[in-house]
Amino acid sequence: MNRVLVANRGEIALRIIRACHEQGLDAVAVYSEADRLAPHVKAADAAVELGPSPASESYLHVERLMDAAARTGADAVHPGYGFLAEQAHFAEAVGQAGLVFIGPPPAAIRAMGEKTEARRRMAKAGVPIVPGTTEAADDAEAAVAASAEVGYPVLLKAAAGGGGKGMRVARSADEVRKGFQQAASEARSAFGDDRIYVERFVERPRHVEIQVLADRFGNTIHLGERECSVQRRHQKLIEESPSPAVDLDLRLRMGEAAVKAAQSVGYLSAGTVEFLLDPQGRFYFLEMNTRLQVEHPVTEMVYGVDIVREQLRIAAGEPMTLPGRPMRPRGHAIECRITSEDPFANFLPATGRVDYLHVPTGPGVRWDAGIETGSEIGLFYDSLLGKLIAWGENRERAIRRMRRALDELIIVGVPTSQPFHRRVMGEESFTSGEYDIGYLERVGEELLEPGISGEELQPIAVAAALAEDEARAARVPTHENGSAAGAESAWLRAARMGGLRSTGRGR
Amino acid sequence: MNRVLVANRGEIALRIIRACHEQGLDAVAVYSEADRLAPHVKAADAAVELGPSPASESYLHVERLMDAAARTGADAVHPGYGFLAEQAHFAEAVGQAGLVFIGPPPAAIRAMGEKTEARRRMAKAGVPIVPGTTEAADDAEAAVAASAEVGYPVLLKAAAGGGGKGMRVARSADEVRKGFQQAASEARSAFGDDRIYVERFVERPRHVEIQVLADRFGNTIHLGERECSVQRRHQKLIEESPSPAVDLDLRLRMGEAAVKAAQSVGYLSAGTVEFLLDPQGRFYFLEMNTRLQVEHPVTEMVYGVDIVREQLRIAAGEPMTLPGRPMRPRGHAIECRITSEDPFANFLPATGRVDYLHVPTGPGVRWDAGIETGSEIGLFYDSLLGKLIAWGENRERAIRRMRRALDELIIVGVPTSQPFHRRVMGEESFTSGEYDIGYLERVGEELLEPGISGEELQPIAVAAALAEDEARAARVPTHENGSAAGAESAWLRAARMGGLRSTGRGR
Amino acid sequence: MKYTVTVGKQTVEVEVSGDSVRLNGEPIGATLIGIPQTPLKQLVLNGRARTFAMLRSDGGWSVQASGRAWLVTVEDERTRQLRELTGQRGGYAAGGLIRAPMPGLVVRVEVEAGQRLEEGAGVVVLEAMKMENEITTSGPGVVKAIHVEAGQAVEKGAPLIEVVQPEG
Amino acid sequence: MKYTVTVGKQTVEVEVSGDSVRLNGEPIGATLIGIPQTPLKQLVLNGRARTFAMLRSDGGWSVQASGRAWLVTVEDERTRQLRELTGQRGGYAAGGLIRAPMPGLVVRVEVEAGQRLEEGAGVVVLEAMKMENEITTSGPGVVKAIHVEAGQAVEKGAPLIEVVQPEG
Repeated sequence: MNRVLVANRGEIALRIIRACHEQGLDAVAVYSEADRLAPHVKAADAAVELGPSPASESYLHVERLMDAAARTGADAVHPGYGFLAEQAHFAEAVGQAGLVFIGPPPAAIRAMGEKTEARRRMAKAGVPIVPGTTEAADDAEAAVAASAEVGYPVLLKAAAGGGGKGMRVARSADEVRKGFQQAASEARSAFGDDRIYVERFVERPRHVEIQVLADRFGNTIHLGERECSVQRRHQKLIEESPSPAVDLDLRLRMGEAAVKAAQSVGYLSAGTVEFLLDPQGRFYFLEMNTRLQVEHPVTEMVYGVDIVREQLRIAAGEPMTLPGRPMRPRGHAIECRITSEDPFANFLPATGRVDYLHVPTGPGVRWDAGIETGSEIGLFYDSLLGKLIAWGENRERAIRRMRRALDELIIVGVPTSQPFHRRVMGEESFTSGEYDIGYLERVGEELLEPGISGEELQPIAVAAALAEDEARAARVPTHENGSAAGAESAWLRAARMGGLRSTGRGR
Repeated sequence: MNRVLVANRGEIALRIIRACHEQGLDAVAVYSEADRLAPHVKAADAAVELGPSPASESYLHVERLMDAAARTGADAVHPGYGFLAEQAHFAEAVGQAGLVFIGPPPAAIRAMGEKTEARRRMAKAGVPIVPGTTEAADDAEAAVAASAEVGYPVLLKAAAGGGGKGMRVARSADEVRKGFQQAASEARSAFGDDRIYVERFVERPRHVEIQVLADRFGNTIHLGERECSVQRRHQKLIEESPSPAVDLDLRLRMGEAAVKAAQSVGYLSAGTVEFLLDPQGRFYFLEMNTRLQVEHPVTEMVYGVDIVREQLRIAAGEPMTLPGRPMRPRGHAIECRITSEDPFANFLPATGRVDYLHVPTGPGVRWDAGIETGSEIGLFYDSLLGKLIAWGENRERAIRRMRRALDELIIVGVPTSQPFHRRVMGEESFTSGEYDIGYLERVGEELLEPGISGEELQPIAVAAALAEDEARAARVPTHENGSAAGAESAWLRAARMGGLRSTGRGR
Repeated sequence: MKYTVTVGKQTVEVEVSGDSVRLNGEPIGATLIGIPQTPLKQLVLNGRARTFAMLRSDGGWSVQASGRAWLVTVEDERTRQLRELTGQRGGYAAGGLIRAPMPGLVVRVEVEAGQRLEEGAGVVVLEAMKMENEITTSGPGVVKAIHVEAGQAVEKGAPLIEVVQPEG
Repeated sequence: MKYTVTVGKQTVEVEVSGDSVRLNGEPIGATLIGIPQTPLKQLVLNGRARTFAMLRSDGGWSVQASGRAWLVTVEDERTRQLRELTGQRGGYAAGGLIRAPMPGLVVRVEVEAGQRLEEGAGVVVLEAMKMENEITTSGPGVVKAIHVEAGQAVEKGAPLIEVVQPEG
């Protein structure tokens, strides 16, 4: 294995290219028209343009990817996350072309990808699962019947789903009927598969997941848990490791269950077993993500491990470098996902150009991002701009460090979730660790109070007055920066979103 | 202790301000006229302008510093490194004003600051020292006589010195005479004290130093060693932890000696005991730096400790949070000092403005810097722009990571030592770990071959031709960036330095 | 010059003459310096430095602080008096027109012309970045006009549905 | 257009016509795109992307790669022929004049007018950033003129000492 094609974009493509270089491997980037100037393209040893910007014509286009690999002499393919990462047929295509797929075997992807089948298997393997149907519901009325049997509240879930797409909670038959249509429609457009199944909705659970790694030498290990309960519409926003709700004993039990789950499907490479953890400390298998996870850095920071490089070693047929015995986490790490969404306008996706970027640095701070000054933010792909990760000797120190890192971050040109994260880091139920999956629903509104605070008002007003005064005195445009005209439009749109908020808001 | 005045500038001021914020303390910045827009000013909760740019009228001006502390209600002072950090009279002035000095007691500073006195004390305390004079030499001839007694080669050292200033190696009586004048003159201008003493020069030694921490509860511990043998004129350029030459047994013995040294002067807070380590594994006390060290981050990364926060705790009268038993380093960390010096012009100091800065990010990379886009680089202070630190699971991985981090770093507007570091990271005696204090002297010339390589030539030539062609087609200036005219001058000066090199070069 | 500065619903008076600055009549120490090669300016206000990204816009400034951009209007007395006379204001007409808050694809129109709506009723489902977003009303009303249909791609700010006050 | 491109002592020919580019006669794939709001440009050369900081200067470009700035001259055939006729070249007169390689304070002048010097002899000690730097000759010579004295502050490029060929 000498040359790895990275079949992805954004921060994760850059993450994998860096790991290749650190492992002494060449990296081949692929890119769509929209990504010509993207950081992952600049970082790679070779770069191939796949096609137009829509993912279906670029990052999801198996044939073009395989062609790019052949043309550049790549002998392995890393799928990253999203796009084709959990498509067994892609893993197969890679294998059939004689290349190494850096991930689990297609059979393991398939076994875990079909959610009802996965739950059946896990139940058989002795991994605890949430009660629910083992077959997809034929239609809304079948879902209503199943819900009555499983017991309300229920969760409607796409069979092919993941990442929160095609999921709805329902507390009554009516809600099941409405949610079923929405979930099915989303599932159809996202996965081309609208099968929906029903399971018991666990109240006030935490989302806690276990990182596993398995090599070809029979070693399957876990690297403890990640707490991912700060979510919005099942999309994770903040993750941390360790979880404030998991002690050593629970970590070992959950870790064992996760290892069992992985072994039961013949797993290889890195994967994540997601659990719901209830307030009584009971945990239920949710699903297994058969790929690298967005939030893998928090685990890396507390365990001192490079998960992507372990993936590369495992794919090359080498044993992993980690000991078989359970490792001990050191300190605490938190990740905030910085997305191009405006938290004060219901997290609506925004577009623009990054006209200036100031990255937080210093001790214990990690920034994994797919943007730089000059990057265009469009709507073709997901809204993740970058991940800000802070490590500290303990949770309190990690939170304080994240605060100052968020205070240092400057992204000019597109609204982002940055101010949301800054507020969470000062919010009492988060800082105390007493939160669950309903966190955002309970505190979101108060947290995202859109008005300006008295403390902020005066400096901002004084700055504007001084700038105006200077501009009038000079009678010339005051921006230092030559092409500010272009910048202005994108940025003003953001500043003006308040106007739009008064007429319509998303839900 | 609620509000800390940071009596310093540049990266270390920012480092300390960040630690204050992470510790829940307010931070007060001070700045000279030249530093009005410096990052440490922006980061602080309050900022006081001290005076004009020369250090004597700002960062070295005790009265103005004490006044700034009084005006802002600071109750503690952190001196950083350099400037007043090792001036006992400053520590005393802080104490007399009723404020906490975040560092060792004045008596400890004094005991270690006078180098001959320190060696006498260490010999008495049972810490191994290099043979040499115990009194300063009256004049050049006295130094010649002393040298004959100690045995050539000898090292001439300023009594008040540190950081390589006022130091000369001499291999003959003639060299002693010449070096004595230079060393005395440098010492006089740097420290106002031209006393010079003579000691045996240990051949092919490594510079290995031990980090110590001591609190008011009788705990004095060490955090292993740092290898600092890549030096130029006694200025450290690259540091790493652990040292490739130190095994567990040697680490414990050196650590014990360092703890003994610290205890013998009643040490408190963070300090560093520097040793020469010879090829046979014998080590000799060199000096103790009674302050935070530039290279402290490599220790922080392998021990998972925040040394500055421990200093804050100790100063506040709290016990440190570290265990008494020797801690075990995890992985390997390397630091490259990025200075405004042109390695291809004999490391001559350069000036300019940072017109663009792209910071390396991603896993295991730390950037502690005092510059940002827009920063002016002058000649008033030392040439350290920032420190790039890479951590890896082992030394090989740390080196590979440092390579890719150096490849990512872009500083436009002033020549820096970046390309020097990039070459060292690929140089065989460094990568094998087989190097000592003579490293740069031996490999420097070959390493810094100034011509362009065939590999680099073609892309650069093609880029220039395409840019020229586009510029001619457009018949307008091609830079995207409005105020490039100002940028041009500073930057072209750098590109043109080759012209000056042919007429004169520093030594 | 004396300026009336407005951020959202809040207003302060800032008077600038030479180096002396007054905030709501009180003298303050304040300087503003642009940072070269960036859209940033550093404000030092009463001995504390802060960094804002600032861009000029019609009648004011867009000021970004801690990741959030505020539209700040700065008016001198003459402009303010003029505006008060003509009754114009820099705000953004809300009216009964519901616009697309982001670019996207119309998945469903959930209302018909003439339909009576409660506050918060869903009117259009818009898909963006693979997520469905339901656009809702901000008050009760009656659907007057529908400007889009399912399958149509819309720009941000495009009119979707017009709602009028219910009669009674 | 055909360009002669010179970096240091090395020269290559680059021919650009529309989208087609030749390097020393061989066709290559090459595109250059500026990155907005930065002095950077991205070159894609034969399927590999590289980032350079580029600024135009008289008769060429300053191209910074991996932390090092190169002065690159780009000449078309007409300019090159003209230069060859007149014998001018973009280089920097070395002559016998030793200039200050950085701004600093003259600590000592170590030579006298008329003094004979070996190659590498120290002539002036300059202090900058608290470090003493000895300026040395790049060849043997005789001191013709001294332009500075101890205690004097000098700018970068200021003439320090003039050295001429030794006679014999």
